[in-house]
Amino acid sequence: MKSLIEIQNISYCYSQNSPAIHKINLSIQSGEKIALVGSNGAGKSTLLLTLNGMLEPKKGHISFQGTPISYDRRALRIIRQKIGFVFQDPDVQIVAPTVWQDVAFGPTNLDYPEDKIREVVQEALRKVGLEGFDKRPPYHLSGGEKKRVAIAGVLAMDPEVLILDEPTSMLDPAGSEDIMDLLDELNHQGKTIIISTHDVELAYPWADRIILMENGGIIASGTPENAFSDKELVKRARLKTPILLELCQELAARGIKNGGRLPTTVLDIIRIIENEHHGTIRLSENGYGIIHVGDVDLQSGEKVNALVKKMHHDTIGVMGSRAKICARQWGINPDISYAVIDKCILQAMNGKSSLILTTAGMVSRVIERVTHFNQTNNRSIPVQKIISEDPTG
Amino acid sequence: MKSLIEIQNISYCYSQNSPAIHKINLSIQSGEKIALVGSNGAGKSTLLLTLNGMLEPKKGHISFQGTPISYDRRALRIIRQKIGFVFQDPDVQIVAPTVWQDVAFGPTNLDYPEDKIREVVQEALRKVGLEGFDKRPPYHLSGGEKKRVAIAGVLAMDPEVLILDEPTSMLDPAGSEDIMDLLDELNHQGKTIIISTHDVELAYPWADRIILMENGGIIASGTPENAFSDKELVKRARLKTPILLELCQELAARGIKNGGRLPTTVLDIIRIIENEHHGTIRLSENGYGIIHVGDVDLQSGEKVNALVKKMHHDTIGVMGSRAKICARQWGINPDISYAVIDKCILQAMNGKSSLILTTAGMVSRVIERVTHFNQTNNRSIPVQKIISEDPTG
Amino acid sequence: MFVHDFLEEAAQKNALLMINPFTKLLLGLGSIILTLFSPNFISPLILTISLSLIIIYLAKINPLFYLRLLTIPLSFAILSVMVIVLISGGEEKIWSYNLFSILPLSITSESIQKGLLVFFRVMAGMCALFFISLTTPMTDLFGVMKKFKIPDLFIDLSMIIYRFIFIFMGKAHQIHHAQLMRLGYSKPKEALRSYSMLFGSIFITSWDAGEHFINAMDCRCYNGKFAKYLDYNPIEKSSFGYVFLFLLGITALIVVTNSYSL
Amino acid sequence: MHVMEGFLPPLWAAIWWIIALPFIIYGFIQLKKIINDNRDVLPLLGICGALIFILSALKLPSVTGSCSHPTGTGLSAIIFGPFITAIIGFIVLLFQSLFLAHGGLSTLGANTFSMAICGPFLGYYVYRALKDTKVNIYITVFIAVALADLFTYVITALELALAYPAEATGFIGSFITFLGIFAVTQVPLAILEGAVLALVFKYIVNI
Repeated sequence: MKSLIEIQNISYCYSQNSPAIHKINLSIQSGEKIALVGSNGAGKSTLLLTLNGMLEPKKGHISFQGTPISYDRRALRIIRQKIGFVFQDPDVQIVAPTVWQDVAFGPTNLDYPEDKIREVVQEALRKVGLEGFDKRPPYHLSGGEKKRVAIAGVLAMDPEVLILDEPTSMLDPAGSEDIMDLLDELNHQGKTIIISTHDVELAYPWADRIILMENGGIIASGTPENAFSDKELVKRARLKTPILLELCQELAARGIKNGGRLPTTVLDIIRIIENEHHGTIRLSENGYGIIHVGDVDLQSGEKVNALVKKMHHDTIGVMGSRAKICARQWGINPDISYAVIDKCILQAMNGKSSLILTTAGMVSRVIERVTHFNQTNNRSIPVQKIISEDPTG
Repeated sequence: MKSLIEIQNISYCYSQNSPAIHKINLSIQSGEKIALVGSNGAGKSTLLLTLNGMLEPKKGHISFQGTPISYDRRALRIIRQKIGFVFQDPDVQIVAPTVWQDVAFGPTNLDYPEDKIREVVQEALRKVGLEGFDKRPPYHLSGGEKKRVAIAGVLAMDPEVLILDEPTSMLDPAGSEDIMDLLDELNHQGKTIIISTHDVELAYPWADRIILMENGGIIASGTPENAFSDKELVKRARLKTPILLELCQELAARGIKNGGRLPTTVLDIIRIIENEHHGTIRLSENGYGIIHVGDVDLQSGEKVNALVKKMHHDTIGVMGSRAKICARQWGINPDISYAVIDKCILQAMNGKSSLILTTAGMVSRVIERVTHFNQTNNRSIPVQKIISEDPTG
Repeated sequence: MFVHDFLEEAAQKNALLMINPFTKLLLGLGSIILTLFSPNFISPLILTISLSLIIIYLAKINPLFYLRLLTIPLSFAILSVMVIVLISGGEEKIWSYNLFSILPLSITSESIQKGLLVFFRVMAGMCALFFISLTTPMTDLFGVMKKFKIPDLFIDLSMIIYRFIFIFMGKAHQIHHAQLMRLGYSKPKEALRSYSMLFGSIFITSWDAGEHFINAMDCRCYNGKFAKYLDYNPIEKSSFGYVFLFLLGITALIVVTNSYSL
Repeated sequence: MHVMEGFLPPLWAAIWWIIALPFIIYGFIQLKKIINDNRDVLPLLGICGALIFILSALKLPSVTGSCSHPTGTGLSAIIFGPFITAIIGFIVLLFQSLFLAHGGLSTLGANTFSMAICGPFLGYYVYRALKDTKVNIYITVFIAVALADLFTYVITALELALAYPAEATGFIGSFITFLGIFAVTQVPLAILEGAVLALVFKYIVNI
């Protein structure tokens, strides 16, 4: 596969003395979800800033879609349109007096005609779940909303790659999950996503690939399981081992095998322990609970509410920002809004039924994930799509 | 016990429309380690700002050491000296152009004589581990160092209570641990510590008491285990259940008992699982590893290095900021610097020996903790103090 | 343009940081005064060279960085000196022209002499200024101000401005970057809009910051006082002696070359 | 437009210092009064000073590119009055000479007089005069700021001309020459700064 961004041996230094990043090699594929993980000062932000030509490396080459980045104005315009960058502090990114004006900043600079600007701004605000916020002044928004405005401002330029520096710093757990969910959705829609973070618990379950950075260099690159399982490297990067991985390592030290794959969720740990017990853990007497999945764009509030009433679901989960908005509008109070699929599987294994509300693409993902779980674990948890509303009423 | 701070039925609102906090009752004892936990906008910061008289509640009463707070200048000065406040963003708190001048800001305004200022500043910088930083300008410091300067600036006024608003936001894991360690040390020295945070993983193992806040009110107050184990409350507060607690709940749902106390560390989970296995988990053949504890103030670098060489410790842990500095000076590279005691116990149970370096008061705490663990779990992990250096040479 | 270009940044790391600030100020201010009273370009030229050598070799300032600094005064100096050369006049005319028949321009040996003097006075003066700003951080100068009995209020205000400059500069830098990434400043009209958004945004955030700042100061019992830091290394006899000798040497040079002309 | 270190002969450097000092001192006395009434103003003034510094440290695109920076003092004069601006401007100019090598120490008096005293005074009175007329507030800000900027540059040219009068045409000839040469950068800059600050004003009012 040809890589989307190819970095060869780049170095950059701010002052004369010490390089901020040093001899970095990296190749990023289209559609990846990458997390750069490292402590403050490890060089994460510097590396990200070189990706869209904001900083020109002193040595080495960067190419995007096979062409080396050149640093003249014209070329930079194209690169910056294709690689969107969201800053850590939304306050530095949001400069216009209203949300609409701010999101329109990029498209205006791209010389879009007026009605196209309207359209892309509308669409970007819809994607981040901020419809109707057009006229609000950004100074009165919450931290999470500001972050969304910042993301919308970049989405409005329709980039192929989205870079986010510490996307969840300053956000509370609910706000962080919303943002990470949004990033998942965007990735699902085909955007390549690169984030930097020092939060290992966040990066570990989210990323396809973890790049550990320390002192201006990359010290590991691989699946989350591999990157974090080398204790020496994690220590060198001044990070913590993710709790679940640490637990798994402690279990392994006590002779409990983890069965190949390392755990990324509570579900995985439970599986390891259940495995060890060979069925000493009791199963629910009523067998497995059922998992229903509904596409919010194909349903109406009444239909879903009627279903909820009829089925007595023990758990209602929502995935994605649009689904959350619909649920709120329909007066449905979801029980879970993060790690939804895994939690519903856990529930199902305890004989409890659940309903997952989400948007088109994600429905098939839920079904895939449950089917995959059933196959690898020799289970038979039922998963069922809610049938689209009959158009004739 | 008479409470240090007594809050009765206070409310405060910034604008006419909605109160930021509403009918809060709370009583804080001397020497407590309290974490206010809630999502952004739950009213944590507002509540904290009323504690030292920065905000005057519209209704209700606050008393400190039995006397109601009065809001004239003179009384406020006394309250603010006794209740130190560390803001979330150290950039707004650090006012002076050098570290020394900034830490001396409080004492100068308290009209201390010049040599007393020198002394308290020196002492405060020593406590936070920033000796020798006197002349540095704040913009040259890392985020963690700035936070320390902010804390030192408050410590220099010798407060009885230390309030910290989101002490670890923006800090990386190593930086966060350093700060939380420092807060532990200060608490050990008798200071009452109150923090606000939305990081449940941080608050859960650290606090003596958790106060859950939501929408301007307190919805729960109790031990971390109790406050977080009510799923409904945690959901209402828009928070996550701490991973270990969630795991424990899942285990419990599968019939694995947790033996009374809920787990706060990986060690606790391991214990629960081991318990379930009734000894099916194999113990190390060489029996328990030994835990050595050394007081860095009573040791010399050579002595410790000689010991490390002789004993072949599998793990070296340091606790506290002074111990970290000493270890660095002595060229010792510690393996662990957080949750040190628990990790060493885990090591010991695997037959591996360890060395813990720390300062005076904490030595006895290590021994207590291990002894307590031995008693409650019917183990016999040996813990041994390194004998102080012979003064005659 | 931003923090990394500040001379202050280099000063915090220069090799002469530990030398007493009075000694350094004596050299810098002394050179400025001697430059001003030089009758011809010779001593300013010598000062330009020797101060540059001191900055590069003793203070260990990166030579490339220093050379880039020298270009800052250059354009102003060249433009202004050209005017002086053309209008000053004199006896020995080398070239003359009457612009628009009202503005007589001429180049004379006297005017060249004068132009050279002004040019090197600017260069030497700037080198002396560079010496002060590259070796003596502002934080030390606050202490010196206190010693010279400059009113506390003035020093306090200066210290607050100093502190805020670095906070806002960081912010301004990031906002500017963020705007560039969304293709701001790409056309003159857009640039105007981008600039006003940048300034407006800094203005709003700084007003906000001001409020927090006052709160934070109140939390530490602010009573109108700032701590003054007065500890730096004592004046060393040797370094003070060298500075004294250097200035004495330049004075002698001025006296000796007093009557020299091109 | 800053006069560089070493450019003014000692006599003129001293004269401008002597002229600027009374303004600075009177500004300082006013400052002290304000602070005694309300000590919370000090940080606000600090912020204002830092803003002026940053405004003038950002390079606006200009024809010749060098040493063309907006002065930023116009806005401060409108908000705090001209005397307070004199003292803040003085500190900012000191920092500019030390941090950015714009200006100098011996020429600090001259620079203070042109940038922190003359410009702000004119801007302030223009603003006061137009404020209560029917002129649109943004246009008022634009005119006040642009005129303050232009006046600063005229005074600077005056300072240069007084120090280096022309042989044939005397002070006037030299003044016109300096005025003409620096007009290339300073006139567009004044208009630009006026426009930007008027927009900033609009921006702030909108929030």
